[in-house]
Amino acid sequence: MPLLAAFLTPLVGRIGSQARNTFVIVALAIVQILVIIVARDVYANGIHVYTLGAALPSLAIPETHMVPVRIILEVDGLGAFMGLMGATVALAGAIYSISCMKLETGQDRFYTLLLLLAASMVGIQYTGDLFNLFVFLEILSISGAALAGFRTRFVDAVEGGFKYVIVSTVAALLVLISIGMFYGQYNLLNIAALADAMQYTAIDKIALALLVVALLTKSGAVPSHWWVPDTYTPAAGGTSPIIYGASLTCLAALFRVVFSLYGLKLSLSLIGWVVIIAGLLSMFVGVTMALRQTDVKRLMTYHAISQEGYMLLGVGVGLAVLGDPQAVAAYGREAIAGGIFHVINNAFFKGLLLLTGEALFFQLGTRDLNKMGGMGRNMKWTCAFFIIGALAISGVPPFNGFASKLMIYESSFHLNPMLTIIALVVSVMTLASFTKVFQAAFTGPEQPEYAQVQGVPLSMKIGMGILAGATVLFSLFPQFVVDTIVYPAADALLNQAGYVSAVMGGA
Amino acid sequence: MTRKVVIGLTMVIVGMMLFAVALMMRPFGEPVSVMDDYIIENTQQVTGANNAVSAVVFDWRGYDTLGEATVLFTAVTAVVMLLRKRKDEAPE
Amino acid sequence: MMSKVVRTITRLMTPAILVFGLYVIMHGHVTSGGGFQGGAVFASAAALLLVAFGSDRIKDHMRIPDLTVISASGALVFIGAGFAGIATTFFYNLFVGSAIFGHVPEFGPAHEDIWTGGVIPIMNIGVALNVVAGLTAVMVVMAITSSKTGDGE
Amino acid sequence: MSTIVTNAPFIGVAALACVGLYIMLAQRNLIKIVMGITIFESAVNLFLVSLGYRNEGIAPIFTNATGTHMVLPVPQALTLTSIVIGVATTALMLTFIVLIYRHTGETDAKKSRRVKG
Repeated sequence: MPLLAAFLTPLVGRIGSQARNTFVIVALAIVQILVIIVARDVYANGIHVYTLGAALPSLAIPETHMVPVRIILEVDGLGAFMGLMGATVALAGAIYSISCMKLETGQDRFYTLLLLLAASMVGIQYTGDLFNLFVFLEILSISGAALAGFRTRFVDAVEGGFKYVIVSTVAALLVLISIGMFYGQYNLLNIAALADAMQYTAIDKIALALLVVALLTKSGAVPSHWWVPDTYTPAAGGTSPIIYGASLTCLAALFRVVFSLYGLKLSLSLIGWVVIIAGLLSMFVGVTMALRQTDVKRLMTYHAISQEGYMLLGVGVGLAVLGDPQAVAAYGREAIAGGIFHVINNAFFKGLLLLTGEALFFQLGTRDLNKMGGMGRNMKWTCAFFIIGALAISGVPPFNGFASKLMIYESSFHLNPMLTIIALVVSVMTLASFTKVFQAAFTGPEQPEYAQVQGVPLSMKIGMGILAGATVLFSLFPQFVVDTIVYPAADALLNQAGYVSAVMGGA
Repeated sequence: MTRKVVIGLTMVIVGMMLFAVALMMRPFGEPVSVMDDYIIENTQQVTGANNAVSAVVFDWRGYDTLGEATVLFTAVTAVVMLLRKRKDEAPE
Repeated sequence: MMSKVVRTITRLMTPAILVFGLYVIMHGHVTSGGGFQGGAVFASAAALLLVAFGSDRIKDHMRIPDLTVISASGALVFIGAGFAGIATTFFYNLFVGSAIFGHVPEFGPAHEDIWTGGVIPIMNIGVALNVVAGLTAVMVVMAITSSKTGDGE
Repeated sequence: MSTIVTNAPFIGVAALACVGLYIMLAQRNLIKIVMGITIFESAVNLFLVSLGYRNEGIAPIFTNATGTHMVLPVPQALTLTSIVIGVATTALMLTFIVLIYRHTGETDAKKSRRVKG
């Protein structure tokens, strides 16, 4: 089953070059359905292993040998979960793009790249092989950069794309060097087999440092956040939430490396604190920069950085106490679950906000808040979607942002109360800045030059509606969602032994 | 000035890491080769190819090559897309 | 447009390059080489033509949409070869021991035999199509762009 | 001392990587930044290939040559993959530079706003 989704996606992307819009949507919908099937399967039956090219799918290791030779796809709770996230965001973004991109040239290539980006997001999550992960990382960065620079008539779009491709190439090369280090020592490329063979030598430590730096850079946490606003802000049409989803995918790849590859064999509290500090800095810098912005989308991207901080905080707390089973049971598991839950929540409501920002730009031709006003009357739907997203991101109680943030607050409080206080302050600041956007854009006196502005076209509404619907759904049943999909993902991270033995056959 | 300091620091840190790895890595020319020995011994029977590199590229690790072809395809699409003629440009 | 010497030598060299590229592609599973390398050799012929004759003449013969289609279909051949073994697993090498490319050599030193390798030669061809068309498309596009802005050539 | 001699290829790779990294960080010309990345990339590729070398090994291809004491095939395949990927990214980066040049008439990072490598 998992195989089908995983390799069907690149295939669909390939045919997409000659296809029209409907085909793209159908393809993404199929992917979505397959991903859901895979996820259900994984949650019901545990980790899936599929060996490409072997005589039997389940035959991971050749009989006479102790190590996996072929490439293995391995889907566990986290992979299924993130695949779900990526597919949903991609679907919404694609539907949104249909009417948004009508006026642009080069559409069929645009959709091809969009499909490839979606495929790579799923591919990264489903692979069980380090080098394969690198390959998909490259697909992701190339298609992401091209989409970011799609509007070649704007110089900032081109520069954003250029920065993205430089950053991701360097990050990918660092990943490749560390892959080489592993290969040189153990002659293995499979994540599970490597985790099994890991000696935790000095070289492994260096490789870990390189991997953490590279993947944090790529997901845009603070020490290297400078490329994020430049890339997202000018990104075309419905692509900015998808590129954002791609960053989150890199974040998940980081979790996979730290938990599944290194896992219990190293004393993680140091790495945990590094992640926590990166998270705190991201939160704080992101939100303070956001308060100063007047460009709608730029403001939102700074919030994206700040929200990423929450995820890092949650997972970092879990990481810091990983060596201590009692603490894990008491609050570590909840912290990780909170972080992961925040990932998917964020993908939905932040994607929604980015889309509304893009809708404003689409209709008004400007992203400057000072020039807007009174849009609430003409763009009712956009306004409603914006309110949902803004409330959710600020963690106002009935919404899902509150649910996941609460989990992070509670658990980080156990480790160090200061963390919780900073997180709360950031949350309040987030609310403040979105109130500002709301007032500037949707209420207030109507600007005469925008009196003719109509509501957005139908497909953009549908695109936003999917994400808004998902947000509301998650808000209504947080407990159900957490129990069915979030905790399995968190447990999958914690259960390194299970991940290993699924491939190594309990060896 | 700060820029130079940052560059210097990065260089020192990364350089030290790289040279440390180079020195600590197992001796050159004596690789650990569990997986590769298996491939060398079984390539001809399993894949029927005499060129082990080709066999690895297309058979043992075919999925990687699929990704690689996709990367190339993606880049080509991207380049063609980015350098497309724009509507506002005069058609020569 | 380069001088006459360059153009004449290009005319002479191009067929040789193409034949050599074809050899590298077709013998990829027997001797060193393969789809990527052969494809690159093939594309170098296109590069030579581009340099020698200038982008204005070349772009009438190599049109971007065609190249994209070739590139995509090459990739499709590759995936198709992967799917051929779907009954067992994706990328299962179906043709080993069958009529097409099915000879199985003994372990150890072997003579050249082009009918080996199972599905690998087919994949080689697919990849080669992908690479040739892709690289050529990139070069043509870049050449056209730079000659238009007036700083190319 | 003996490690320095035996591991000379790895040290060479590290030096090459440092050169690439320095160019990447210190240069302001966009094309030179891309060159730096390419050098860094070659270093990584060389690293991968050198990992697979076995003393006295022959190319991992079964021809008329005798012997089955071969160098490892997997790193060669990985390097092949990463070279192709490198070509792809380089093409994309150069494309972006062409576009930036078209807009600003500059390939200097400082003059065309703050593009940092």
